[in-house]
Order: sequence, then C-alpha cells, then structure tokens
Amino acid sequence: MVPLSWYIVLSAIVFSIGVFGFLARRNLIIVFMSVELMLNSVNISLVAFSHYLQSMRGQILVFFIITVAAAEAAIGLAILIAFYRNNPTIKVDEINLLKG
Amino acid sequence: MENVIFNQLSYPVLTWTVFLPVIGAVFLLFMSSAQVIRIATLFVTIATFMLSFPLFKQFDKTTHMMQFVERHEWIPSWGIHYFIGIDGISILFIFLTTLLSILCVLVSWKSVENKVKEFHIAILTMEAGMLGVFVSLDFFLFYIFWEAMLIPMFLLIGVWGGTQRVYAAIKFFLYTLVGSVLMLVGIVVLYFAAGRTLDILVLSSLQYSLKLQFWLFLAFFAAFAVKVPMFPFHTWLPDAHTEAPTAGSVILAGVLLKMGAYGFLRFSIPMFPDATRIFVKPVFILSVIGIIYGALVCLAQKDLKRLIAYSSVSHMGFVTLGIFALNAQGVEGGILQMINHGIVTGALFLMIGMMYERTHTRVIADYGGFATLVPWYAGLFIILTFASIGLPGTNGFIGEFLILFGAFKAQKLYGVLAATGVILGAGYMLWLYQKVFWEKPNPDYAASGHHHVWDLDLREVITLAPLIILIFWIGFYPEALLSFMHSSVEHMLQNLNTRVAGEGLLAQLITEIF
Amino acid sequence: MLKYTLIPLLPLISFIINILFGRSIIKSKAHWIAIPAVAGSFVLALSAFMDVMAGNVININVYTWILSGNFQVPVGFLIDQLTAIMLIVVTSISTLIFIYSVGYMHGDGGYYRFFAYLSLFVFSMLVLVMANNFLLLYFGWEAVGLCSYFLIGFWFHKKSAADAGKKAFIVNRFGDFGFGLGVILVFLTFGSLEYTQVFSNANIALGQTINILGTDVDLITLICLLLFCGAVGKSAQMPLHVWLPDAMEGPTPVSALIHAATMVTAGVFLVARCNPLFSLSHTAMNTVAIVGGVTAIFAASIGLVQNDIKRVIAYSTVSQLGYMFLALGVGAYSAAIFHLYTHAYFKALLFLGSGSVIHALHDEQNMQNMGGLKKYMPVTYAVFIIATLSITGIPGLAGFFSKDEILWRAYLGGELGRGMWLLGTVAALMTAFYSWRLIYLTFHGKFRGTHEKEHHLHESPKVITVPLMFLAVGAVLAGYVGIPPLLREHGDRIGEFLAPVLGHPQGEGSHSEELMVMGASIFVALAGWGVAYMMYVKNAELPKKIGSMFRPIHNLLYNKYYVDELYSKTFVQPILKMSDKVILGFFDAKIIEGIVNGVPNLIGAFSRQFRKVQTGLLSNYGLAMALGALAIIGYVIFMR
Amino acid sequence: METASTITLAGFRLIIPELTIICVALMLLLLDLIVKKKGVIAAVGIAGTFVALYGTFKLYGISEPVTAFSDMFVLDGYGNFFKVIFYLNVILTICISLKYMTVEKASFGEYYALLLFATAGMMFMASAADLIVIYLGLELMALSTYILAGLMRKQLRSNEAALKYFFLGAFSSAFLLYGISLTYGLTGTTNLKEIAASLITLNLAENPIVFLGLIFLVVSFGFKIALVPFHMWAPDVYEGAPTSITAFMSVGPKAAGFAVMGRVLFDAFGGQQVQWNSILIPLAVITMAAGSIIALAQTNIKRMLAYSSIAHAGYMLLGIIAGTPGGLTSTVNYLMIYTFMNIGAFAIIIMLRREGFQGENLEDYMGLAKSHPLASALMLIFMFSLTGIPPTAGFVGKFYVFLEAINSGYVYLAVIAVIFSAISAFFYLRVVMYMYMKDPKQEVVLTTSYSMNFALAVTAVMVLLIGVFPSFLLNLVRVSILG
Amino acid sequence: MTLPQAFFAYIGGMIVVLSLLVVTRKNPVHSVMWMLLLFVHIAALYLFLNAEFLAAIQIIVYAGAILVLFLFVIMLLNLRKEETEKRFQRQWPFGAGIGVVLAVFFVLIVGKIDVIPPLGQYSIDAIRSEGHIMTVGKVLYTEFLLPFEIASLILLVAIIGAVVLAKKRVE
Repeated sequence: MVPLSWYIVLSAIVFSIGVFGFLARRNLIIVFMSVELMLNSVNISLVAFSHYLQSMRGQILVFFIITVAAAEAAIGLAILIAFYRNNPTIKVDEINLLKG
Repeated sequence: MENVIFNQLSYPVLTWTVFLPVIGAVFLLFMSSAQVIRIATLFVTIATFMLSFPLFKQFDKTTHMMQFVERHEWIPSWGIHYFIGIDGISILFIFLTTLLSILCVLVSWKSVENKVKEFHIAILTMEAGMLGVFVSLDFFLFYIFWEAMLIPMFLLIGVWGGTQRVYAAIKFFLYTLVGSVLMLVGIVVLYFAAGRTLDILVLSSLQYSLKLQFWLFLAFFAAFAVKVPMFPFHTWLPDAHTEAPTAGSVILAGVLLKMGAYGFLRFSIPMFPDATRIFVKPVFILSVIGIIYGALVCLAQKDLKRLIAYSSVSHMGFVTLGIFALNAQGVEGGILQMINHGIVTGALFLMIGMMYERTHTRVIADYGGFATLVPWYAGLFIILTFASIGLPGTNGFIGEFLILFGAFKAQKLYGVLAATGVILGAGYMLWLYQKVFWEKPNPDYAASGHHHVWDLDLREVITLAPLIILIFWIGFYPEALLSFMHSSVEHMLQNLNTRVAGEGLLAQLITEIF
Repeated sequence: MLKYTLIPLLPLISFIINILFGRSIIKSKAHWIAIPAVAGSFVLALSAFMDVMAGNVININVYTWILSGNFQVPVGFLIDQLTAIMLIVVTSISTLIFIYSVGYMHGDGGYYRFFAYLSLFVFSMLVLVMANNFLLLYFGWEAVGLCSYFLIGFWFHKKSAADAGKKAFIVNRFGDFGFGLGVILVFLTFGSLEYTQVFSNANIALGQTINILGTDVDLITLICLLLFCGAVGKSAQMPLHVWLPDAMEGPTPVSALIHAATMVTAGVFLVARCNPLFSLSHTAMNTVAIVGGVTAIFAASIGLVQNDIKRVIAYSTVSQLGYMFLALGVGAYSAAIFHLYTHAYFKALLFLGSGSVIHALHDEQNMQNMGGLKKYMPVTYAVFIIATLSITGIPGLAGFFSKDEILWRAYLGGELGRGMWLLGTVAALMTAFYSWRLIYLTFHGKFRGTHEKEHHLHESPKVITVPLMFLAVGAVLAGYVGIPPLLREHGDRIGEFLAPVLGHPQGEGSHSEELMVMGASIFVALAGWGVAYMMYVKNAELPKKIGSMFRPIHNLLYNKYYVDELYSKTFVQPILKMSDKVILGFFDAKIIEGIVNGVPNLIGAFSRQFRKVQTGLLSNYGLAMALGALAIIGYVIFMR
Repeated sequence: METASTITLAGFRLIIPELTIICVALMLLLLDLIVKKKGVIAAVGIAGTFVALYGTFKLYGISEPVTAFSDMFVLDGYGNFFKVIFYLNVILTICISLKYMTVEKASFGEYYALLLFATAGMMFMASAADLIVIYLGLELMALSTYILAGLMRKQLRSNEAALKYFFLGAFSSAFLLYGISLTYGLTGTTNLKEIAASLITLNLAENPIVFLGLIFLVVSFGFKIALVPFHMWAPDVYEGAPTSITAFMSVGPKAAGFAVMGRVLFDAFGGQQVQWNSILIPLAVITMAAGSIIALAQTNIKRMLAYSSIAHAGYMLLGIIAGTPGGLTSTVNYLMIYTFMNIGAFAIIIMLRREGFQGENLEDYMGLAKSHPLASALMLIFMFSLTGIPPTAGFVGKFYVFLEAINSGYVYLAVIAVIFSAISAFFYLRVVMYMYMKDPKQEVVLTTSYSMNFALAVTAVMVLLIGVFPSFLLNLVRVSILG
Repeated sequence: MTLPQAFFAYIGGMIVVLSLLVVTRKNPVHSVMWMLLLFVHIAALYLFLNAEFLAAIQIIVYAGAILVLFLFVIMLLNLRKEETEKRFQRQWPFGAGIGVVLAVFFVLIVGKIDVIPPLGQYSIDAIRSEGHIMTVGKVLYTEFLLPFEIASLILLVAIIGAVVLAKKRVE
C-alpha cells in the first residue's frame, strides 16, 4: 500500500517546481506552463485525498480545475496574442511599461 | 436627563444658529453675481449673529448646567445622539464666532475677487463648523465638526492665500490632522471605557483608571496642543497665519486657536482629573516656554503677519497657563483671554489685511511714518497694540492679569516667568508700531508717492468698530463676560477638586504602567 | 458721589471729544475743551480738599470691576488727606500747564492731539491718586505710562522721540512687572486689594515667609520690594532711571507736567500710600532709602556736566525724586509728600521756564549755544532765579522747607539715616552748582548762538509767562505749610494734616542738631552757588581746564556713567541677537521646522525608494508573492 | 457525510438574482448582434441589474440563512448585502463607462456582458458555502475581469495590464487550490460549516497542515483584495486597464475577496482566530504602510488611487482582525462606503479623458476648479472622503472599523491606522491642491453624459448622506450581517 | 517495497523529472513535449488511484486540448530567436531558492500527513460497482449542480474572451 503522504509530498514537490518555473523563466509560455504544472500538482493531491477519504469531492474538484484550466488557457493565450500584436515579445523581463 | 436644561425657546435655537450658515452656503450655490453673493453672505452671517442673541438674553447665569439643550437620536446603533447645548464656557465663543464671521465677510468685500462664490461658501461652512464645535455635547458630533472645519480652512489658506499658500495649507492640514486622529483613537477608547456612550456629560461624570486617564490625556493633548498651538507644536501657525487671506487669518486667530484650549476645558480637565494633576507641570512649562519663546521670536520678525502670528503663540501660552492653573481666576482669565485674543488679534489681522490691500507688502521695513499718512488707521492700530500688550482699560489686561494671578497662585515660579512675557510683549508690539507708524514716512506711500495709501473708509471702520468697542467694554466692565462663566467654571473646579485622589499620583501611575 | 467721580471724568470727556473730533472739527480750538475740563477738575478737587479738611474721608465704590472666584476688585475712590493733597497738586499744575501749552504748542500740527493726550493724562493721574485699591491704582499707573509714551513720542517723525517713547514704556514695564506681582501677592496675602482692608490687616503678614527657589523670604518684605519695583520704574530711580532724560524728547509742557511735577512722583505716592506695609519691613525701608539716596547723588553728579538744558533739569528731577525716596526710606512719609508738593511747583517752573527759553531760541536746547538771555527775557529770567533759589534750598523759599525736613529726618534715622543725610547734603551741593551753572550759561554772558537766532530773541507771550508767574508764586509760598517746629510752633501743618494717613515721623533730636543740619544745607547751597559763580562768571576758562584735568571723570559723568551703553550691551543687544539668530534662526527654523519638514521628507524619500520595488516585471511580482507566502509560513508555523 | 441528493428545483428560487444577471448577460450578447447603439445595451444591462436588485430585496425577507444545492449555496443577509454592493458597482460602472469606452475605441457589446458575468461570479462568491463554489465563482469573476482589463486591445498598456493580471491571477489561483486541497485532505470536506465542525471533532485546531491550508487561502484572497505583498499587480493593472474597469476592479473583486475571506475565516476557521490573526495583523500593518507611503510619490492619478485602494484594504482588514461579527460588519460597511467614494473619484478621472488627452496625470488637474468648479467640488468631496475627513462617508467607514478594532483590544492597530491615514491625507490633498490652488496649464474639456452625471450625483450624494446620516446604512448592514 | 510502491516510485520519479524538464528546457516546443509525457504519467497515477474518468479527461483535455493550444500559440508567434537567448531571468536564483525552501517546508509540514477523517461512502468497491464515470456523473449533476453550471459560464466567458481579445476586427 502506498501511504497518502507519498502522494502529497510528490504533489508538493511538483508544486514547488511549478513555482520555480513561474519565477525563473523568461518565456511567458513556459511561465504559463509552470502554472499548469502547479494546477496538476494540486490535482494529484486532490485525487489522492479523494481516494483515501473515499470521497468524490476531490475528483469533482479536479474535474472543475481541468475545465477552468482549459478556459484559462484560452483566455491567457488570447491575451498573449493580443499583447504580441502590439509588442512582439513574450519575454517576461521585457514587459515593464507599467511600473513604479 | 435631569442635569441639563432643555431648550426653552419655541424653536431649536442652537440648531438654527449652527446650520443657518450651511443653508446659506447651499443657496450660494445657485447665485452667480459676485456682489449678490457678498450681500447674501453678509446677510446670512448677520442673521446668524442675530439668531444667537436670544441665547444671551435667556441664558441662566446662575447654573452650571447645559442650556438650550437639544437631544435627538442620531446613530442609535452606536448610541450616538445629536446632542447640543451650551454652558457658560461655550456661550461666549458662539458670540465671538458669529461676530467675527460678519467681519470676515466685510473685510473680504474688495480683497477677494477670485472664486468669490467658493470663498463665501468656505466662510459659511467654516462658521457652521466652528459653531458646531462649541455647541456639541456628544463627542462624536464634536469630532465631526472639529475635523470638518479643516476642509474650508484648508481651502481658504490654499486658494486665496499668499505666495507660499500651498505649503502653508498642507502643513496646516496635516499638522492638525495628525493631532486629531490620535484624539479619534482616544475617543473610541473612551467610548468603550464609558460603556458605549460618547455623551460628554456622562463621560465627564465617570471615573477612569489612572492609567487610562494618562493615555487618553496624551491622546487628546496631541489634538488640542497642536490646535492651541503650544510650543513646540506651533510652527504650522506662522505659516498658516501669514499665508492665509485676511478672513482666514482672522478666523484662525480668532476662533480656531481657541478650540484647543476649549478642548482642554471641555474634555481633558473634567474627564481626566487625575491625569490633569500630573500634567499640570509639563503644561505649565510648555506654556511659559511658549510665552517667552513666542515673544522673543517676535522681536526678530520682519514680516507683519508673522509677527502677529508668533505673538499668538505667546498669548495662547497665557491661555493654557491660566487654564491649567486650575483655579477660578486662572480658568476664567484663560477663557476671557481667549475671547480677548480673538478680538484683538482678529482685529490686528483685519487691519493688516486692510493695509495689505493698499501697499501689497507685509515687510515691516517697507512701512514707516504711517501715522502721518493714515491717522485714523494709526489711531485704531495703537488701541489694538495696547490691548495686545495688556494695558489696563483694555480687555487684554483683565485676561492677562487674571491668568497671572491664577498661575501665581498655583505655581509662583511660573507666574513670575510668565509675567516677563508682558515686558517682551510691550517690546515687540511697540517696536512694530514705531517702525510702521512713526519715524519718517516712506515717500513711496505719501500722497505724492507711487502707491498712495488712503485712510480707512466707512466699511472698514464699521468692520473694526465692534471689536474696538469690545476692547474697552471688556476692559472696563469685564463682568459682562465673566458673569457668564462663573458658575460653569466653579462647577468644573469643584468636580476636579472632589475627584482628585490626592498626592502621589505620579508614583501610582508609574507603578501601574510598569 | 458724582462730584468725586467727575474729578477724573471731566478730563476723560475732554480726551474723548478731542481725539474723536479734534482732527476734523475742533482743530486749533482744542484747548477750549481741555482747559475748562481740567479747571473744573481743579475746582472739584478743591471742594474735595475742603471736605477732607472738614474731616471726611471719602471712600466710594462705583462698580465691581473684576469678579472671579474670591477675587473681587471694585472701581472705587478713596479721598483722604494724602489723596487730597495729590489732587490739588495734580489739578492745579495741570491747569497752569494747559494754559501754558496754548502758547507753547500754538501752530503745531498735532495741537488737538496734544490736548487730548494731556487730558487723558490728567484723567489717568487722577485715577491713580484717587484709587481705593491696588488694581485701580495699577490702572492709573499704566495709563499715565501710556500717556507718557504718547507725549514723549509726540513728534513721532523724529526717530529719537519715537525711541524715547518706546524706551520709557518698556523700562516702566520692568518696574510694573514687579509691581503687578506685588499686587497679586497682596491679594493672596490679605484677601483683598482695597487699601482700607489691606492696611488694617497689615499685621497678619508679619512673620510669614514665602518659598522662592528654595529660600524662605519674608513675605512682607517681598511684597514691599515688589511694589517698590513699580515705584523705581515710574519715578526713574536707579537702576531704571534711564528713560527719564530721554523723555525730554517730548514737548516741554509735557516734561514739566509729567516728567517733573506729577507722574514721576507716583512712585513716591505709592510708597507713601503703602506706608503701613513698608513700616513693617526694615529691609524694604532701608532699600527704599538707599535707592533714594544713591539716586539723588548719582543723578546730581550727572547733572553737573550736561549741556542740554532740559536734561540738566531732568537729572535734577531724578535727583530730587531720590530725595523723596530717601525720606520715605527713613520713615518721613509726610516729608516726602511735602517735598513732592513743593518740588511740583519749582520743577514745573524750571521746565516751563526752559520751555520759554527753548521756544525763544526755536528749539535750541544746548546751553553752550545760549547765554546772555536775561536782557531779552526778563520775566523768564526772574522766574528761573526764583525756581533756582527754591530748589537749591535758600531759606524762605518752598524748597528750603521740604528739603530741610527730609535731611533732618534722615539725620535722625539711625546709622543708615546718617549716611543718607551725608549723601543728601552732598547732592544738595551739586544741585546748587548745576542749577546756577544753568542760570549762568543760559542767561549770563554773551549770546553764543547764531546771529539769526539772536535776531529773533524775544520774551514769550503772556499765555506763557502768566502761568510762569503763578508757578513762581507757588515756588515761593508753597513751603509755608510745612515750617519746621523749630522755627514756629505747629508750623508743620502739612505733616499734621497727613498724619492720619502717614503717621508721625519717628525720632527726636535736639534743637542744636537741627540747627546744625539746617546750617549745613544752607551752607552747601551757598557753596554750590559760589563755585558756579566762580567757574562760569568770574573765570570762564575754568570749566574747560577742570574738564581736561579730570577728563576720565568728566567723560564718565558726561556719558551718564555709561548705563545706557551697559544695558544695551548686556541686555538689549544680546536678547535681540539671541532671538534673531538663536531662537528664530536656529531653533525655530532649523530644529522644530527641521523635524516638522524632515519627517514628511523622510516619508517622501521612503516613498520614492519603495516605488522602485514595483519594477513592472511580472516575475518580480510573483517573487514578492511567493516570498510573502513563504515568510508567513516560516513566521507562523515555524517561529510560533 | 456526503449524500447523493436529488435535484431540487426549490434551490433555484434562491439564485434568482444570479440567474437574472446571467440571463441578462446572455441577452446582451445576443442584443449586441442586432442593436448598434451601445446605449441600449447598457440600459438593458442596468435594467436587468435593477431586476436582480429587486430580487435580492425580495429575498432579504428570509431572515434565517437558507442553503441550497446540497449546502453549496447559502442565502443570507451577509451575501445579500455584498450583492447589493456588486449591483451598485456594476450599475455605476456601466454609467460611467458608456461614453468612455467610445473614446477609448473599445465599445464592444461584450463589455457589458462581461461586466455582468464578473458580477455573477462575485455574487456566487458572496453566497458560496463551499470552497468549490468559491473557487469557481472566483474564476468566473477573474476570467471576466482579465478580459475586461485587456479590452483596449490596441493599447499596449491595456494588454500588459491584462497579461500581468492574468498571470499573477493564475498563480494565486494555484495557491488557492493548494489551500483547498490541504483543507479538504484533512477535514474530508469542502463545505465551510462542515470544515468548522470537522476541525473540532477531529481535533485539528492546532494542526500545522490545516494552518498551511489556511495560509494559502489567505494568500489567494489577499491577492484579490490586494494586500501587501500580494498587491504588486494592482498598481500596474489599475493603471493599464480601462479606467472604468479600474473602478470596477477596485471595488468588485476587492469586495468579493473580502466576502469570501470573511466567510471562510469566520464560518470555517472561526475557532482559529488567534492563528489567522497572527497572519493578518502584520499583513494589515504593512498594507496600510505601503499603500499610504508609496502613493505619495505617484504622479499618475490612477496609479495613486491603486495604492490608495491598497491602503484602504488594510483599514478594512482591521474589521476582520477584530474577529467579531461586529468587526465583520464594520468591514462590510466600509466596503459599501468605499464603493461610492472610489467609483465617484474614478468617474471624475474618466471625465477628463477625451480624444487625444489621457487626463491621468496630476498636472492635468491643475486649475480644474477654475474651469469646472462643480466637477472639482465633487472630486474634493471624494478625496476628503477617501482621506476619512468628516462629514463624509469615508469617516464613518473608518470610525466603525476603528471602533470594532479597539473593541477587540487592538488599540495599537488603530493608532497605526490613523497615523497612516493621516499620511495618506497628503496625496489626496495634493489632488485638491492641484485643482484649486494651481493655475491651469491647458484647457480641459470634460466628457460628460447623462449617465455619467447620474453616477456622479448618486455617489456624491451618498458620500455626503452617509457621512451625515450614517444610521440607515449602519442599520442595514447590521441587520444583514448580525441578523 | 511492495509492487504498488515500486510503481508509485517510478511514476512519482518520472513526474518530478519530467516537471523539471518542462521548466528547464530552452525550446518551448520541447517543454510542451515533455509536458505531454508528464500528463500521461499523471493520468497513469489517476488510474492507479481508481479515477479512470479523470485519467481520461487528463489526456483528452489537458494533453489533447490545452497543450495543443500551447503548441498552436508557440507556432503562431513564431519564436525563432528564442533558442539563442537566455532561458532564465536574472532573479532565477531566488526562484530556485524559493522553490527549494517551499519544497522543504512542504515536506516538513505535510510529510507526515495521514487520513484521519471518517471515510466517505465512495469506497473503491462502491465506485467499481457502479462504474467511475457513472458515479462522477451522478454526483456532478446532483450534488455539484451549481458548480457545474458556473463552470459552464466560465467556458462561455472563455469563448467570449478569446473572441474579443484575439479576433481581428474591422473598426
């Protein structure tokens, strides 16, 4: 039997990797993928909890998260494209028109 | 409510007095001609002044109780009432405020050409705010008026002021705001300490722990000391006074500065008697420093308005000294001196404003020999000069003497030190008078010169006349004013004396805090 | 009651009318209001004097002036023997000087103003002497100071006049500072400010002490000394004498009325009035005597070398006032008042005479530019001689009686009194010298001024000379109310008249001693005259020789012992400099304003720094969030 | 614990306001295809919101909280009050944006639909009784506002604002989800009430993992209400987004954030007050500090108001820190007042915007009082209200919050708060100062419209009315929240 | 180590490694590819946890839709020069540090997590007896009806958003 904590630790590590990706990468698309990674880590823990608690809630939430993630991806990439049209870069550190 | 006397008149006289200016201000919004606005404002201020007359006629001088009281539910969920009334301490300030407001309108008749409507709206709202402060018997209501006044005053200084007006306006606003927000916290703490009420009468009748009194006294002190202003919180004053338009200076000097001292009388002393005892000494020291410091600074001033502004620091030092003498003479002298200072310094600012309209300079060195050029002006000015110095026969003497008497009675050394301020006061005021009015006339302003100056016209004389009359009236018959305050002051001191725990307060406090 | 109230009120009404309508309506007819008013007061004063003579002491309260707690002061009048005499002196001399002024001030632009101020002064002076309590006295006290300020600065376009007026007022404030505190202390001690109550309870203060800065001070002494402070200021005693010589910037009638005859004697009046208190304190009495004696000789010595005619008389006044205090200090209150009374006449005469001279010379005051005037101005010369004889104490004239009384009482006043007597006698010598010096320089010899001035020399008009004659009569006869008992039994009528208020002087001496004292004073009067005659008539070169021989002393005296310079260097300038440079320039502008502006500036600097945190970079923002979360986790979970 | 319940139509009665908003939003989408005049769309949107408002008032009658959708949705006064805030927010926003969006060349019909969708999201958040609904409501709101922020597609700063908002929003969503998952894992449920029950029955009060979950929840809510240091998006997004949306965002999502924060902290973690206060107190202090201080150096008024809104979040937090129902009430009250004064201020900013003139720099306000006295006077009222000077509503809001904070013993927090509010006075005053005390540099023409005037009138009147007669609002909020 | 544990070890290890690859590859296309593989592994993990339906939508939605969208955008934006530039930004050490610290914190805090609450009714057997999709469907349309509706709105908003923001309009 695999202990619950293993899943949770796995999820935590993936989450941390996602955070790292978010903070470290310059390419906005990869930054976005890091966010997806974080969401997935949450999904892992939710499914694990759901399984171990014998409860359906976690899985349902995962279902919703995936739905939202899809919507987010659509909007996020649309924003990205709209931005790119005006300023052809997707480098995080080149986007600082608004500051101070 | 058996310890107040409800309004005996057939109409809510105090409410009308306070809110008539506001109504007037609202009407001004719909007027466009500058002259009409001026006349309307004058009419409103005079009407307000008239409205306050029944107060004096019907006032019962034999009781310390609040009179003409109105009390209505206002914010029931916080237990806050629309609760107003006056006693012997506040009634005189109503008089002062309504009177000075009229004069402010008169003196601005010609000097304010820019944004006339806004100016008069500011004056009227200012008047309402000041009156509100003096009639409030609910701390919340008081605070509303207290802070609300800042807005029109800020605009008066900042919009119609001199060259440094913006700096002065913001300094004034922030300085006083910092003081009063601390008071706000104090108010809320008091609110809970008193069991969810802000009724000033109830608050004054309760006994608080020494530690609480100590902190609350400090919190209130922050607001009141800045407003007075006591040394070393005074530096907003010269700037504000100097840069404000004449009407603004008059209101500032005449009424606004009184609010701090009024706060001490209405809140600090009755509510925190034990803490008051502890703070008597520091307040005395600050007052005496203020008296001497203000006077010394005056000796070195080169600007007319700045000189008068710093003299206010000195004069208000007398006021706080008297109040914290905590005896009848000191307190009554303090109150009287507040009125006096309002009259005299108000009139001085009026006169300087009038002169500024003619010469467009406030630098003392630009003047000289004006007694020859404008004899009536010089004559009235000398009256104010001597009233400011505190010459017997003028109102200044009665106030100063009573204060010194009270202070001397309470703490001999401080009474003596404060009395030196009288010498210095004569020094700078006479120096000012000599430089402006005596010696050789400045040829620039002579009848043949570039900037011909003319003597007072009828409007200006009418503006000044009430104040001049008051100077002598109070000087020769101070009972006219003093009689209003006797019972209230006596009651306040009685309460103070019965509730003071005795010696060793400071030691007790130290053990309580640490 | 109305009668007594009208005494001060008439001049007040005159003042109000003149000041309000003088400029536009009355103009050069101002005296038509002022003179009747003051004359009316004089008549009423005479009537009041009669009432007092008849044995009625009038004490009326008009209304309650101030009431605060247990502090209560009425506006009320007390007319007793002392007041009655003062009333006569004030109103009579005022009336004469008012008349004199019609001529003297003729054509001056501020004619109406002059009479207005003079009227106000008379009112104030009358309130001062008539008050029945200390605070009303204080009122009059300050009010005469105010008038003095106005009148000294009457020609305010002259800087020296403006300065002098201001100086007079401020120097007086120093005295009044003590006086005011004294009044407060009186009330705190006796519970009242009314003379009758204070003086009848005077004994309760005996033995009480008061703690000042850790040392116990005798209460009654302190009260007396504080009150005496006021007297020192007003009566121009050392060390507050500096204002009086400068006060000569005012028109001469003013000098005569205010700075010789009436106002400056208020200090004497005050001490005399408070004699029940002073009598209780030896220290205070001795202080009064020493201040008086030292001032007498100090001022006289300065007078020896001055060249300004009015200044000489001014120093003479200071010196004579010193005599009066000397008398007060040795307990001879009535002698002091007597001298006050006689002095009023002969000193007013001197001043008005000098005014006549100045008038004739078109505002020339330097005696070195005069001389030989006796042929042009015989009347003036005559009255001057009378006044000089009187002040120097030549027997038979008013000054002799009063001065002799003072010196005799001093002689009787124990060791200290003996010393004071010596000082007084030396001062009398000097008085005689400088008085005659004045006469010789002014009226004898040859005219030393310009020809143009000589051309215009003439005797003054009647309106000036007639009051002079009246005063001359006073200067001769005024003394006969106080003939020493030695010369005539019950001759000291004034002393006896005042006795109910001032008591009888202490001490008894033998006739021979009294004769010796009298002889000594006559001798010094003649000696001073002789020396002056030697130096200024016989041998005109002598003064220069002596002057160069004792150059340092001459300079010292000529520069008035450098007291003004001393005050300026040690007191005035440092204060002005300190307030400008240290307090305003450094403390107010740098420290307080530094903090007031510094805190907002600091916050502003913070603001400008912190906004840089907002880099605009998305990842930085994420970093902040993550760091924040991490910090919270670290703080909350691991630290707690 | 979990029971598969059947579909109950009764529950739909309770979400009629939400349904109305959604239906109107859909209608607007369709209407946009037929009607060319945006005014009509806006009018329909406003009308629909009023219908929803009417529905909410009808539902106010239900005194006891009623749950529906298997306890996922709760209808109570708390939620209803927030819904009123959201309605006001959306109505006022539509009013002020009609002309503005034309000027910005971004007058899309979808704009109004999205506003309503966002509002629907907020409404679900306010009524959510379950973390899942909270998450979904939040995402509905967030996604709509991301789009709205980037609506000015041709303008780089709008793009950038949307981009930053989106990325950071997604980042914070991940935190939220992580928090939800931990909470779920320990308590076995996502229902707020059940969480509270589980925390007690399972003795989890001191469990660090629960705590960790709580922290993550607070972090993500803090992001929405712009608490320092999760505020970094706010200035940039406020500045870049269309001004009307800035107004909308500065009120709506903030209020919604507070709504869920209040619910989660009070309903689910009510027993852990000590713990969450140890997070919130430092956050509140640095939020007030940073907001007030950094705003001083701003020259762009939108950005300045962004920092001001951050500072205000700090003050509002005091009510939650107080930890009593009264404290919560004070926060909600503050939010309502904040709605009026903030949207009013933004309305004035919008009026300055016209073709070829940004009107966002402080310099643009120089001498405004000369040319436009009324607009300046209104701006003055809003600025003083934001400062918290009586007799404006801002003071009532602050006073109530301080009252409750002090009642719970946080005197020092109140002192800190008043000091920072005094500091913040400086930058509000500066706007007044520019308007009244400087001479105009250029001619300023205001872009006005009837709807704009209406919005200004409503906000100004309310700011003054609440300032002088706060009782009606106080009663309403107390009845709503304390029952 | 039991078989399930070994299986978990493999999958878990792979997930970590693949995650790291996703966030560290220079070429975004490579990252997407590694992510695809990652999703497959996660789906496997779901299967392992008896969540077949989720495993399916993980592949279909995530891998099939979202990742394709990513690829599409990457192609659309035509980011050629990407490969020659730095992949990390200046603050990356901070990012790394935070990642590590966060992981350590997590492990310290949640490492000992265990199931305490009373178990729900959806035991493996219960789900098996009805089928996972059936169970999920039933719950979704009854108990989670409201979230489901909201989710539908979210998708609608996403459509609108994508259209409004990305569509070229003629003005």
